[in-house]
Amino acid sequence: MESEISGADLSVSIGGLRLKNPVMTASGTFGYAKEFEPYVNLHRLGAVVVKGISLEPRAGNPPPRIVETSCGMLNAIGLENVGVDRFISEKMESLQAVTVPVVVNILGDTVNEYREIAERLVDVEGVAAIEVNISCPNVKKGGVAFGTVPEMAAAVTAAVKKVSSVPVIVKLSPNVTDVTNIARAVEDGGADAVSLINTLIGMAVDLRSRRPALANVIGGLSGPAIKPVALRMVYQVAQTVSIPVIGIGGIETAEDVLEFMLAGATAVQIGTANFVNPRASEEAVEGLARYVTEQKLISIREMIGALVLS
Amino acid sequence: MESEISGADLSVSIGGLRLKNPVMTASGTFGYAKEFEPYVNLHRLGAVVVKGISLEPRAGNPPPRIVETSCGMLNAIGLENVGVDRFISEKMESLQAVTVPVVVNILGDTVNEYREIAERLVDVEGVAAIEVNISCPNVKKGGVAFGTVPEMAAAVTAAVKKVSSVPVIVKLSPNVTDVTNIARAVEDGGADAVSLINTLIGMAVDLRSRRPALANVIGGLSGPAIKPVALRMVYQVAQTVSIPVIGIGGIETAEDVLEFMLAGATAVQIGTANFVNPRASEEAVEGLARYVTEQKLISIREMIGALVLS
Amino acid sequence: MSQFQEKTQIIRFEQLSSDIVRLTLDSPDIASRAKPGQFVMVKAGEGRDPLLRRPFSISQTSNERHFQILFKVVGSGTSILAHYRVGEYLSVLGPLGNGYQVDCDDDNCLVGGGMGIAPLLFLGKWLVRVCPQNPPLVVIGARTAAELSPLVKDFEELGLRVHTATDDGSLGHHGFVIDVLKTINLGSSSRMHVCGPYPMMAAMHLFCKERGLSCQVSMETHMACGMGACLGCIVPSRKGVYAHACSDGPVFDAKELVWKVK
Amino acid sequence: MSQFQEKTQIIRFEQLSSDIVRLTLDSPDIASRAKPGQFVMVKAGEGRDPLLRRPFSISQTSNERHFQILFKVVGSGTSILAHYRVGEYLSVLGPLGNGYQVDCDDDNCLVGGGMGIAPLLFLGKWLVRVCPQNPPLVVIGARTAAELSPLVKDFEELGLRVHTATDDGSLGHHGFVIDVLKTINLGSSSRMHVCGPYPMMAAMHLFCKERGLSCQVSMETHMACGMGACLGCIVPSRKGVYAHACSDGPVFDAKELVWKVK
Ligand SMILES: Cc1cc2nc3c(=O)[nH]c(=O)nc-3n(C[C@H](O)[C@H](O)[C@H](O)COP(=O)(O)OP(=O)(O)OC[C@H]3O[C@@H](n4cnc5c(N)ncnc54)[C@H](O)[C@@H]3O)c2cc1C
Ligand SMILES: Cc1cc2nc3c(=O)[nH]c(=O)nc-3n(C[C@H](O)[C@H](O)[C@H](O)COP(=O)(O)OP(=O)(O)OC[C@H]3O[C@@H](n4cnc5c(N)ncnc54)[C@H](O)[C@@H]3O)c2cc1C
Ligand SMILES: Cc1cc2nc3c(=O)[nH]c(=O)nc-3n(C[C@H](O)[C@H](O)[C@H](O)COP(=O)(O)O)c2cc1C
Ligand SMILES: Cc1cc2nc3c(=O)[nH]c(=O)nc-3n(C[C@H](O)[C@H](O)[C@H](O)COP(=O)(O)O)c2cc1C
Ligand code: FES
Ligand code: FES
Repeated sequence: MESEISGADLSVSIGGLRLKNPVMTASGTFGYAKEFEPYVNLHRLGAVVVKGISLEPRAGNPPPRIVETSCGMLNAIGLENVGVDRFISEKMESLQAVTVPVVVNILGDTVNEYREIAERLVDVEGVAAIEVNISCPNVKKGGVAFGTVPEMAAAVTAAVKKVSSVPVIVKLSPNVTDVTNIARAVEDGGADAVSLINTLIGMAVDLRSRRPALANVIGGLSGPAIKPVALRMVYQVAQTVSIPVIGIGGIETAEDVLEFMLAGATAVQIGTANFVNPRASEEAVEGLARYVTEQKLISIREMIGALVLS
Repeated sequence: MESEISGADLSVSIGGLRLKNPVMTASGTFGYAKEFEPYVNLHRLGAVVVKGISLEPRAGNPPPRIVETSCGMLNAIGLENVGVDRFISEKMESLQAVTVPVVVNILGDTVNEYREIAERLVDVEGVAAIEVNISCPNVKKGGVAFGTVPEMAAAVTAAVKKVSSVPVIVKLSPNVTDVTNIARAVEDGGADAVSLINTLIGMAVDLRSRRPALANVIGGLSGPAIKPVALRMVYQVAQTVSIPVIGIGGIETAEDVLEFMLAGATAVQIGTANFVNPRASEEAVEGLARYVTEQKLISIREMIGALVLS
Repeated sequence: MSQFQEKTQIIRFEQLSSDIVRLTLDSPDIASRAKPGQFVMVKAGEGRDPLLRRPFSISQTSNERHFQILFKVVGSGTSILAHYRVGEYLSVLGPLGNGYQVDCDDDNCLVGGGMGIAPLLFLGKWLVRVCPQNPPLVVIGARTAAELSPLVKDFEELGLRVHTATDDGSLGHHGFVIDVLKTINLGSSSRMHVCGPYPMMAAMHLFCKERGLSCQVSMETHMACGMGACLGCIVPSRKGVYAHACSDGPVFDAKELVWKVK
Repeated sequence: MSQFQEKTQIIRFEQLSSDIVRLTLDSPDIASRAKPGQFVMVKAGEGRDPLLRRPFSISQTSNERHFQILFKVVGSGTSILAHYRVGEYLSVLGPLGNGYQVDCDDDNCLVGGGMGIAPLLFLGKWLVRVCPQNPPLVVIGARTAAELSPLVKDFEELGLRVHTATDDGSLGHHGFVIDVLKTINLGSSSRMHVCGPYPMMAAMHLFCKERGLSCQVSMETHMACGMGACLGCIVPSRKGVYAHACSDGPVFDAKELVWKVK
């Protein structure tokens, strides 16, 4: 198997970052990678994105934090994380041992917080790129999410970009009327790439207790259920911006990856599927290699945006 | 069974329209009702909403128009319908024979078109209410959907309301950043009730042909997959407006209906589930009656907005 | 109206080839009312994935209480259906659609390809009973003998002569059914009852048009409801822009449709 | 690290009562490495509904190649699992979590309620083997005799004496396991290994705290991944705000947790 597929050219480039294949893991769904070492040959992945990091440690939301829905799940983890300083001192070492690019996902309450985190990550060995999660509420603007207002999204992007020495990927929220507006704004703000989608805002009710199923009442919907929305937004954004687009949302298999690439994605991230099948990411890489070989493609890059419209 | 549950008070009121129970069928998923006569005792339903009617007949989109997705489906019917005049002359008669309230769903390209359709429906016997689908593109405003801009949504509402003699329900699009803004605007525009959600915009790709799975490329996502998004929006809107809210999205069973009512819905509509189980609406009514009896409720209305927050 | 939503019990399970299965279901309501060319909508599994019912032609009825569906495993729904066992129940909606129009004075000719043969078995049985003086001509094709042989046997048991074609030549003519038809002397009152892949039906339409023969085709489309409610199942038509395969069809006079020739 | 994702074959299926099932799975990797208190994540069905794996305690191992899970049908996942048959395969992830801490010098005491008894069977077997001089005390309860009896038998086969309680009084004490414990003279070096519904574990925590006894509890939470990646499975903890049931637990020293008393 390995030898049969080794010839396939799966490499792609994301804003100057070369990935040996387009399969990344999505933030918050792959821990700090080492959790998956028993199951996955991490070196075979395109890149690993770690859980969102804030300036200060966050405890996250009270339980219950997750609930299953039809072909999906809601989470209200509440961005539990150790904070950027402990991330650097405690988590980076094991991440450095992984010889794939590590993308650090960051989040904040204010533009300054985003910038500050990005500053502390400068020159930290092993950080290949920064992914900016702009789905968080802007506490200075009454809690409106950064990712829902073009100006705010652009401002966060520009602030992070200014201090960063690595490519900056901006992760878009799908909870907007027109995602292309936001994509254009972050491109103008200097983003090297966009990734999308983050979770759709959803809710579940437990009829027996007549309470919300999540302590936080609302949460983020992910998994196969959201794939059609994700594909549509990736398609729209890929036609709008000229920076690379990273597709996210309900991706489980190599077939899913290829569908997102046809719609315009240069790379993808696998999220919820890691919980169901910890080997999903590696199996997707294997499937891509088989596809490139079987279809006699010169490179997987031929698939990017190659959707046939009649 | 019938006798055991006949005592349960399931009635609710939607802007002056009294329904004997909260279970309606969603536009575009129940034909003109007579298609379901072999399976359903139509008289037992709260109301029936018919397929969207435009001023002129529309042929709709080319095939393929539907594709299944995980726990959901995409449709791009393209609003195929016979137009308001033929609707009145050809379809109303059999609808009149159904002794449940008939809600006519209307759509247009311009504010004037909406008004014109509403005018033609004035005094048509058997029309119990009008549901205004504002998810359509406004051709005079570059194709931006009416339902995504508060002012446009309010204008359509006011125009229809002005000429109508029956309650006007405005059906909200979920493809917006803040659905409460739109809900507030249509309430101010005079809506007697809001219904939500219409479908989420989505897309599917057929890897084998490398083409979009729908001829129209994008379509509307419905079914259990979207239920968490629908519940969240119903909950948000019910806390925002004081007119009744009709919940729609992924509802299949009495349990689903009760969850939407807890979140604040006064009534609900069952859509895609009718395709899978044509008896879904009647079975939901039966389930509600059992619930009211078992839980010893005085009325199903006790459930509206009764979500317990800790 | 005579349509039913029923839990039907599986009373026979036949694996006709590696990927072709035939189920016999117990449903007096559906079996006693079904006409050849009609179909049923079947729910595969109890869950929400796959969500929608799947359409299958009624491929035979017997004793006024059993009917069969014959299908090939092509995706998630059919693969779940292929794992059911005798004694289990399937939720079925039907009989749906219009069915083939039959006249005993015509020279009826059944032309089927692949799984399109399914409804023709029912039609063949029906014609043998209703028009015993004028048994139909049968011309059927498939990819290989493995797929075709069990179906040939069924027609032969009805006492019908069967002409065959296979893509690989493993049974009958090596090629298309239409090639076989061209070698047969067809009377001008011949009526073709066709079901198969789109290109085959398009070719049959042209074939019949040239010869002035009557041609009925059964159209496959994506269906969500099967009963005229979703408007998903359209086919381009000469009467109006689109016809609905589930309620106006699935059987159409080929002349009424707009054919896309590749 | 020694965790595995495997397709394991079902080699035995036991219906212990109307809604309780025990599956014996063939997995040398998991069976040979599992410790009492650890769990596995099982995928019910092939489809996407239900989507996530379900956590189940490892309730026994044997021959270094078989292990068992014991579960009650409470929803869609368990109901699908209850329809599997011998010979079929289940995708399993494990062994996961930390397991019970055992010391042969302690007076080990197994306290279980309902399906919480599952991991205690494994622990009992382990203790009988590892600490043959000091067999554990077993106090278990359930709703009715029908649920409890098959499990009592399993402990008795290990040569252990079993104290029982049922909600309806159909077997043993009519009431809670904790009532039974109160009638037993427990030494100060007793170590409680508890698994059961939250209120029972909260009560056991108080019981042990008052008496200065060591108390280990196995916590049930909603889990998406079972391996420390999703951060969904938290329990309020005195060390830091939250602990993660799948990776820090599921077994905790009751003193380390924050208990919510109703
Ligand atoms: C009126 C009618 C009668 C039919 N009779 C038969 C028959 O007798 N025997 C038989 O083997 N097949 C028959 N088919 C085709 C059969 O419905 C599809 O093979 C089946 O739905 C595939 O389901 P799946 O879940 O296994 O495949 P999927 O995984 O869903 O998809 C596989 C393929 O099946 C097609 N398909 C999926 N869903 C539908 C749908 N709702 N309607 C139509 N096509 C769909 C898709 O285009 C896709 O290419 C008939 C179709 C129609 C419309
Ligand atoms: C570490 C651990 C060990 C367990 N061991 C056993 C055991 O040995 N035997 C046994 O019968 N049960 C055990 N459980 C509980 C078991 O996981 C649930 O009963 C099962 O997940 C229910 O699945 P379902 O699809 O049938 O129910 P659902 O229809 O999903 O829901 C029914 C109920 O189960 C709960 N539930 C659903 N999903 C999960 C999940 N992922 N994690 C936890 N709870 C969930 C829900 O709160 C709900 O109230 C254990 C749970 C944990 C966390
Ligand atoms: C449990 C969980 C935690 C997540 N945490 C983060 C996070 O910290 N930062 C972020 O940008 N996205 C986070 N996400 C969103 C995912 O990265 C991804 O965008 C989303 O889940 C959609 O992809 P999927 O359908 O493949 O899961 C999280 C998702 C889940 C399910
Ligand atoms: C095939 C189909 C056709 C629809 N047509 C209409 C329509 O004409 N007008 C409208 O307002 N909504 C239409 N809808 C949206 C539904 O009424 C409903 O809002 C949506 O499907 C969500 O509910 P569900 O998940 O229960 O299906 C249609 C939905 C489907 C699936
Ligand atoms: S399948 Fe729904 S209208 Fe034909
Ligand atoms: S279950 Fe995912 S972290 Fe514990």
